[in-house]
Amino acid sequence: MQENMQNKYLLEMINISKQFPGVKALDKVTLRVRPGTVHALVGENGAGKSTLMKCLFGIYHPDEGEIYLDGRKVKFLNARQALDNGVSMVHQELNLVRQRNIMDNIWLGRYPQSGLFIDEKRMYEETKKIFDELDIDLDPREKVSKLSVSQMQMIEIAKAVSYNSKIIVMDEPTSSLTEKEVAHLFKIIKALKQKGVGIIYISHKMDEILEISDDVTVMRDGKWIDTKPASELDIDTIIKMMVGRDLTHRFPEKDNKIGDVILRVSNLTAKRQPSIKDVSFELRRGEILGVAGLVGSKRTDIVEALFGLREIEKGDIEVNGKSIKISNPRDAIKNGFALVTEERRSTGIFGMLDIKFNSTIANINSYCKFGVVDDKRCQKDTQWVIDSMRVKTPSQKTAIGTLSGGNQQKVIIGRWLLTEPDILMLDEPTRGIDVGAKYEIYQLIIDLAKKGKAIIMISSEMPELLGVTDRIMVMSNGYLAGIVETKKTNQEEIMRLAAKYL
Amino acid sequence: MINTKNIKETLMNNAIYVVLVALLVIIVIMSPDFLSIVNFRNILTQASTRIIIALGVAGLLITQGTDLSAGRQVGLAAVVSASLLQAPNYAYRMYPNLKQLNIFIPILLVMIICGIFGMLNGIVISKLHVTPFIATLGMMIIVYGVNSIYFDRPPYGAQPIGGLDPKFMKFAQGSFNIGGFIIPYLVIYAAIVTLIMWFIWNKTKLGKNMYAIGGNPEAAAVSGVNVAKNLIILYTIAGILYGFAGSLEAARVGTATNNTGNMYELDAIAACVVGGVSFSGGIGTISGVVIGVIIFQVINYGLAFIGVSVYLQYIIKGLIIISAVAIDTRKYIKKK
Amino acid sequence: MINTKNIKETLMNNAIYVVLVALLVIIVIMSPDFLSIVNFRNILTQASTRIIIALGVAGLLITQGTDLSAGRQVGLAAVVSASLLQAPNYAYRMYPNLKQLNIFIPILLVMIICGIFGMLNGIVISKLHVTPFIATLGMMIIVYGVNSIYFDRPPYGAQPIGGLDPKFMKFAQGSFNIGGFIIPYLVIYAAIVTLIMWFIWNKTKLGKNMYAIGGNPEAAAVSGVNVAKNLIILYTIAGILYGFAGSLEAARVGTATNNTGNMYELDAIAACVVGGVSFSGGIGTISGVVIGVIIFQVINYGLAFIGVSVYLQYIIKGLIIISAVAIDTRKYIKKK
Amino acid sequence: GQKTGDSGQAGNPKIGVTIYKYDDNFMSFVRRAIETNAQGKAELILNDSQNSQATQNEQVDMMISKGVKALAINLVDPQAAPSIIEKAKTKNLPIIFFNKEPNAEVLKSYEKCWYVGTESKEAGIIQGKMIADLWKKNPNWDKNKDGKIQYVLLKGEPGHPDAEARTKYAVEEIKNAGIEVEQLELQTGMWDTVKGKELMDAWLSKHGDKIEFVIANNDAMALGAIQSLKAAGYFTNGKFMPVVGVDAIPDAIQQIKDGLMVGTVLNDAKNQGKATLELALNAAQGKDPIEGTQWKLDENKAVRVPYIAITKDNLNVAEEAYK
Ligand SMILES: Nc1ncnc2c1ncn2[C@@H]1O[C@H](COP(=O)(O)OP(=O)(O)OP(=O)(O)O)[C@@H](O)[C@H]1O
Ligand SMILES: Nc1ncnc2c1ncn2[C@@H]1O[C@H](COP(=O)(O)OP(=O)(O)OP(=O)(O)O)[C@@H](O)[C@H]1O
Ligand SMILES: OC[C@H]1O[C@@H](O)[C@H](O)[C@@H](O)[C@H]1O
Ligand SMILES: [Mg+2]
Ligand SMILES: [Mg+2]
Repeated sequence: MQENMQNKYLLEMINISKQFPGVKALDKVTLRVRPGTVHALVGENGAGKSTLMKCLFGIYHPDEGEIYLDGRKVKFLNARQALDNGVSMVHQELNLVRQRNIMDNIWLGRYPQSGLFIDEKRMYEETKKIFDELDIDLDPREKVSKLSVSQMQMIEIAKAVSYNSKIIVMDEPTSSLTEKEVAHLFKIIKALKQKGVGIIYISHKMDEILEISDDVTVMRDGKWIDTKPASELDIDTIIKMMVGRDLTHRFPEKDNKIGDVILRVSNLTAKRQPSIKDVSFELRRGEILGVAGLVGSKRTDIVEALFGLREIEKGDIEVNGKSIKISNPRDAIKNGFALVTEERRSTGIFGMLDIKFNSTIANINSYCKFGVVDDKRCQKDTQWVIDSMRVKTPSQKTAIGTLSGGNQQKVIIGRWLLTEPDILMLDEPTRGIDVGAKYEIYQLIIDLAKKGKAIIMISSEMPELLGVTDRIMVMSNGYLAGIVETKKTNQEEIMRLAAKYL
Repeated sequence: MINTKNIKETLMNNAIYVVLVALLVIIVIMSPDFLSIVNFRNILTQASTRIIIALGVAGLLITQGTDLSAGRQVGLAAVVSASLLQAPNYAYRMYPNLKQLNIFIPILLVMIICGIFGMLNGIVISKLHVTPFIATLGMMIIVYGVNSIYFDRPPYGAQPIGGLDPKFMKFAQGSFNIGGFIIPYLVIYAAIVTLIMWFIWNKTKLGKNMYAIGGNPEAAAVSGVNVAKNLIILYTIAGILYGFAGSLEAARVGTATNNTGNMYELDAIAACVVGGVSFSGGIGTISGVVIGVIIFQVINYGLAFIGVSVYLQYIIKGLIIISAVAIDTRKYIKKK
Repeated sequence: MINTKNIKETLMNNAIYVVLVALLVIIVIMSPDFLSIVNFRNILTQASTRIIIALGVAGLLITQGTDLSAGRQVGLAAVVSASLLQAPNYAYRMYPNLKQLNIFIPILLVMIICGIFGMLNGIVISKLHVTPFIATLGMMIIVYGVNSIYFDRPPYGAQPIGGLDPKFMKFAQGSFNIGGFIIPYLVIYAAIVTLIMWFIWNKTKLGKNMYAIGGNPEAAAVSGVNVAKNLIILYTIAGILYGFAGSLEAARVGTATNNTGNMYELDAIAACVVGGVSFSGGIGTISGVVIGVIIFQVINYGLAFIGVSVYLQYIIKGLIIISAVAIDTRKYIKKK
Repeated sequence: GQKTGDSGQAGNPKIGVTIYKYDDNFMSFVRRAIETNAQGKAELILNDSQNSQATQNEQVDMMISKGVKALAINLVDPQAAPSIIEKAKTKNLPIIFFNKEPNAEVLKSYEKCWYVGTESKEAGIIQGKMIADLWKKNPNWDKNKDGKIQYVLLKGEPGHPDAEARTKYAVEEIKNAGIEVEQLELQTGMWDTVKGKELMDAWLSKHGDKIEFVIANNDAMALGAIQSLKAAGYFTNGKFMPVVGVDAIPDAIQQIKDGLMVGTVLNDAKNQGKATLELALNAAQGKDPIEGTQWKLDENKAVRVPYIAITKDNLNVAEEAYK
C-alpha cells in the first residue's frame, strides 16, 4: 500500500494539554489514529480519556496542542464543526432527549427538510434504513423514554455511525450492553473499519480491547504513557501500564464464610407488570449472591422492589426471620438494606454538590444529634471513602459532577458502605470502573462479606459474576430461572437459564 | 376489564379536556342560561389575545425558559400602536399633527419593537447565561420604564391613549357574519397564529430544536444544534407575538396606558402549565396551550357570570388552577 | 502570573460582593453625601423584613421550588396582626370591644396561620405533585381572597387598619442606642433570623436534606430522604417567616391593607438569585441571600437618593439586576 | 426618585414629594401640576411609592436623610399618616398631605401638617346626584317602567378608599333622591378598561336589556363598558345605555361629546397640584402655608379642591382642565 505521510494518520492530536480548576486533566497527550483501524484508549478512571475526546469534539478547548484531521490542522469550536468535519462521538453519558421519539433524536441537529418544513417521511425512511443496516429492531417513532438503557445506548451508537464520519469516538459504548449486543456492536465496528473509518474506542473491559482494537494508547494521570499495536499486548501488560504497577490477579482471593439466612424472599411479584413474577430466594450472611440475565430480564426490578422503589403486588420479605414491609427506601434502610443504583447520573450523584455531601447524605442520621449534624464526623467518614475507595479528587470540597465517571461511582459505593448495611445490593457496580478500581471494589465486597454482610450483585459481566460470587441467580423474562453454585457452573449453563422463559 | 382501564387512561391523558368539560357542566348547572352562543363567543373572543400571548410564552417554557416581560411588552405595543393610531378628529392626540396612518404600519412597527426586546432577552439568556427568570424580570422593569417615558409626555401627559382610529378598532372588534353566525376577527387572528405556531412547533427544524433544547440542552449542543441561535429566535418570535397581541389589545379595548398588560405573563404562564406545558422543559402542545387559556377564561367569565362574590372568586379560581394541574399531573407521575 | 489568576478567581467567586461594592462606589461618586451612617442604617433597616422573607423563599428555591404566595401571606399576617393590635383608644377599631392583647399573641398567631398556609403549599407540591409555580400561584390568589374577606368587613369595611398599639409599633420601629450608635430592633430581628436559618441550612439534617432534594430529588429519595416530609417542613418554615415579617411590616409601616405585601415575592426571589441561589436547585448560601437583598435595597435607595428620575430608575434597576446575575453566573460557566 | 426642577439651583428649597402610584393616570396630572408650579421656586424630589405604604415610608426616610425642607405626601394608606408624622417630627419638618386624607385628629396631632384635596366620598355623592338628575330627566331610560333603576356597578380595587367610598355614596345618594334601585351586578374591575369590558360582556349576555344604568367607579372602566356595549349593538338604531364614570379623562370627555357616555366627575388635578406645591413651598420657608395664595383652610387644616360634575352641558369646564 502506497501511503504518503499525510494519509498515514487520519487523526493526529499532538501535545494536548487541558487544565481545570485544581486539576491538570491533560498534560501533553498525543494520539495518532490510522484509517480503517480501531484505536483503543485506556487508562484508569480520571486518566483524562473523556477529556481528550471532548477536546477533539469541540466541547472543551485545549489549552495547548494541535489537532490534524487528514493532515489538515483543525480546531473545532463546537460539536457542530466537529460533526461537519467528519468526527462523530458516542458520549460516555447518554445524551438523548427522552421526551422525543427515536428519529427526532437521530436527526437532531441535521433534520432533513423539504422547503420550510421537516421531511418526516424521509426521516422515517432513513432511520429505518440505518436500523436495517445495523440490524436494530426498533420503531423509529417510539418515544426514547420508553426504551431500556441498552436500547438507548444502541440508538446513540446508530446515531454516531449514521453521520458517515471519518472518525468515530466511542466512549465506553458497551457499558450498558449485554454480550449479545456487544457482539452486534463489534460487527458494526468491523464493517466501519472496512470503509476506512478510524475508531477511537474507550473501554474498561480488557477482553473487548484485545478483541477489537488494532492500536492501544495508554494514559495515566493525564499523561500519555505509550502507544502499541494490540498484537504486542496482553491484558496484564495493559493493566500494568495503566496502573503503573503489577496487578497479577483480576479477582481477589475469596475467603468469606457463609452464615445463617438473613434475607428470605418468597413469591415476590411486582405490581406493575411486566416485571418480576414469583421470585423466591434466600440470602445468607457473608454470602455474595450474583444476579445474571439478559437486559430486560428484570434483574433491576428485584432490588428496586426490595428497596421500596417499586411497588409490590404480593410476596413476602423476611429479614432475620421476621416478615417486614418495605414501601420506601427509608423502610429499606432501616431494615439494613443499601442499594447502589444502576443509573448513576439520575439516581446517584448530586452533581453540583461536593464529595463530602455526596458521601455522607445516606448516612446523615448517624451524624445527627437532635437534628444537628456533626461536621467533624462527616469529614472523617468522607476521608475514609476517598482513601479506601481511592477516589481521585482534589479535595472533599470538589463538586462530584466534575469527577470522572468512575470516580463518581466509587463515591456512591462509599456512600452506602458508610451506612454499614447488613444487605448491600449493587446494580452493575463496576460499570465504567477501571480494572484497578474494580479489583478494589471486589476486595471491598469480599471484605464486607467476611464481616458477615450479605451482598446481592447484579452484573452483565459474566467473568465478574463467576469471579466474585458464591451463588448466581439467573433471571429470565421476570421469572427466576434458577440459582446455581458459582463454583459448579459455567457461562453456558447461565446463558441457557437466561433464555428459559423467553 | 381492559376497557375500563383504557377509558381511565384516555381520561387521564386528556385530563385538561375533562377539567374543561367538568367546569362548564358545573357552571351550567349553577346558571343554566350560561349555555348560550353569546357566552361562548364572548369567552373565545376574550381568550384570543391571551392565546397569542400564551403561545409566545409557551415556546419559551418548553426550552426551560420563561418570560416575565411578556405583559409589559404587550403594554408597550399597546401604547405605541395606539399613540400612532388616534383618530385625526380626536381632540387629545399624542401627536396632534400626525396624519392618519395605514393601520398596518404601527402594528408592524410594534411587532418589530417587541421582536427586538425579545431578541435582547434571548441574547442575555443564551449568551450571558443569565437565568431566564432574572433576564426577563429585568426586561420587564426596563420595558415598563421605557414605556412610561414614552407614555408620560407632553402635550397630555400620562393620559390613557384613547380616541382610536375607527379602522383600527374595527380591525380588532369587527366580525364576519356567516349566515347569521358571527365570527369575531379576533378569533380568526388567534386561529391563524395558532396554526402558524403549530407548524413551527411540529413541522420545522426550529420546533424540533425547541423541544430538544428543552428536553436535554446538552444533547442538543453535542448534536450540533446552535442552542443560542435557536433560543434567540424563539424569544424574538415571542416578542413579535406580544407586539401583535399588544396592538390588538389596544384596539379591542379602545384605550391603552403604560399599565396595560400588567401581569398578563402570570396568567399566560399559568394557562400554559394548566394546559400541560412542563416547567422542566421539553413537553407541551399547541392544543394544550389553547385549552389552558380557554380554561382560564371560562373560570374568569363563568365565575363573574354566575355572580360569585369577588373575594370568593379569588379563592375558587386558586383552587381550580391547583386542582386542574394536580389532575393533569397524574399522568406524569411515574410509579414503579 | 499565578497571583493575578488567583485574584481573578477570587473576585469571580465573590462576584456579588464586588457588585455591591461597585454599586456603592458609583453612588458615592455621584452623590458624596450618600456616605452617611443614617443612609446605611436606613438601608439595613429597610432590608430587614425583606431579608426575613427572602430567607423563607430561598430555601424553597434551593429545593427547585418557589413561592409566589409569599407576598400575599405577608399581607395576611400584616392585616390580621394589625387588626388584633389596634390601640384601645383608636376610634375605628375592627374589633371595638377587644381588650389590649400582649403583642406576642397576635404575632405568634399569624406565624401559625402562615405556617399552615405554607404547610398546605408543601402538601400540594409534594403529595399532589403540583409544580411549585402553580401551587403557590394558586395559593397566592387564595390567600388574597381570604385576606380580603377578613379585611373587608363591618364595622368599617375595607379600610386600612391603622391606629396600632404603640407597643406594637415600638416593637418594629424602636432601636437600641449603644453609646450613640443606634441599632434598630428590625436589624436585630433580621440578624437573629439569619443566624437561625444559617444554622438550619448548614448544621442540621433538614438543611442537608434541603440541598439533597434540590440537587437531585430522585437521588435524595433513593438515599433515604423523606422528600415529601422535608418539603412540607421547609414550606411551613417559609410560611412562619412570612408571618413574622408580615407582623413586622404592619408595625413598621403603621397600617395594613389587603394589598400589603403585594409582589414582595418577586423582589425576594430576584434578590435570592442575584445573591447566587440557583433556580435549578441545590445551590445557595445564607450570606448570598442577605447580600442579594442588600444589593436590591442599595439600588432602590441609592438611585432615589442620587436623584435619578423615576422612570429612568426602572430602566437602570433592570439593567443592574441583569448585569449582577450575568457577572455572578460567570463562575459557573464551564471554562472551555 | 428626584427630579431637579428646571431651575432648581441652590437656594430653592428642597421639597420631597411622594406619589402613591405613578401609573395612576389621575395622579400623574396632579404630579405635573406640582412640577409646573415648582419651576424656578423649588427643588423637587419625586418618588413613586408603587402602591406600597412600606415603600413610601422608606422614601420618606431617604428624603429626610437627603435634607428636604418640606414633605408633600400622597399617602398610599390614609391611615398611615401617623407614621409619616413621626418621621417628620424628628426633624420638625412640615408635611402637606394631598389627595388621600388622614383622619382629622391625626392632622391635629402635629401642628406642622396640612391637607390638600378632595374627599373620596364626594365623588360618589356627586356621581349619585348626577345619576338621579339624569334619571329624572330621561323617563324613557326606565326600560321596564318599574320606576327603579336596575344598575350594574363596576367597582375599583376592593379596599381602595376611592372605590369603597364611590360605590357606597353613589348608590346612597340616588336613594336619597327618592329613587329606588336594584343592583343587578357588582364586581370589581380593578380600575381597568379590559376588566370593565369583559365584565360588561358577561353582564350583557346575562341580563341584556334588563340593565338600565352602568355605574363605574372610574372612567377607565366606563370606557371598557362602552366598548362592550358598542359591540352588543348599543348606541345605534336607538339602542341606548347610560354610562357614568369618575375622573373626566380626555377620552371620557370625548365619549360624552359623542353621546356614548352621559356623565363623569372631574377631579381637579390642576388645582390640587397647585395648592399642594404652594402650601409646601410656604411651609418649607417657614411661612404660614396659605400666605399669599388663593387657598383657604377649613377647620380641619384642609384646603378643599372640589369635584365637579361633568355632563354634556358643561364639557368646557373639563376641557379647560387639559389646556
Ligand atoms: N468540567 C470539568 N471541570 C473540572 N474538572 C474536570 C472536568 N471534566 C473533567 N475533569 C477532571 O479531569 C480529569 C479527567 O477526567 P476524564 O473524565 O477525562 O477521565 P476519564 O479518563 O474519562 O475517566 P473515566 O474512565 O472514569 O471516564 C478528572 O480528574 C476529572 O475530575
Ligand atoms: N420490553 C421492554 N420494553 C420497554 N422497556 C423495557 C423493556 N424491558 C426493559 N425495559 C426497561 O429497561 C430498563 C432496565 O430493564 P430491566 O430492569 O427490566 O432489566 P435488567 O435486567 O434489570 O437490566 P439491567 O441489566 O440494565 O439492570 C427498565 O427501566 C425497563 O423499564
Ligand atoms: O388608584 C387608582 C384609581 O384612583 C382613583 O382616584 C381614580 O379615580 C381611578 O381612576 C384610579 O386611577
Ligand atoms: Mg470518561
Ligand atoms: Mg327599571
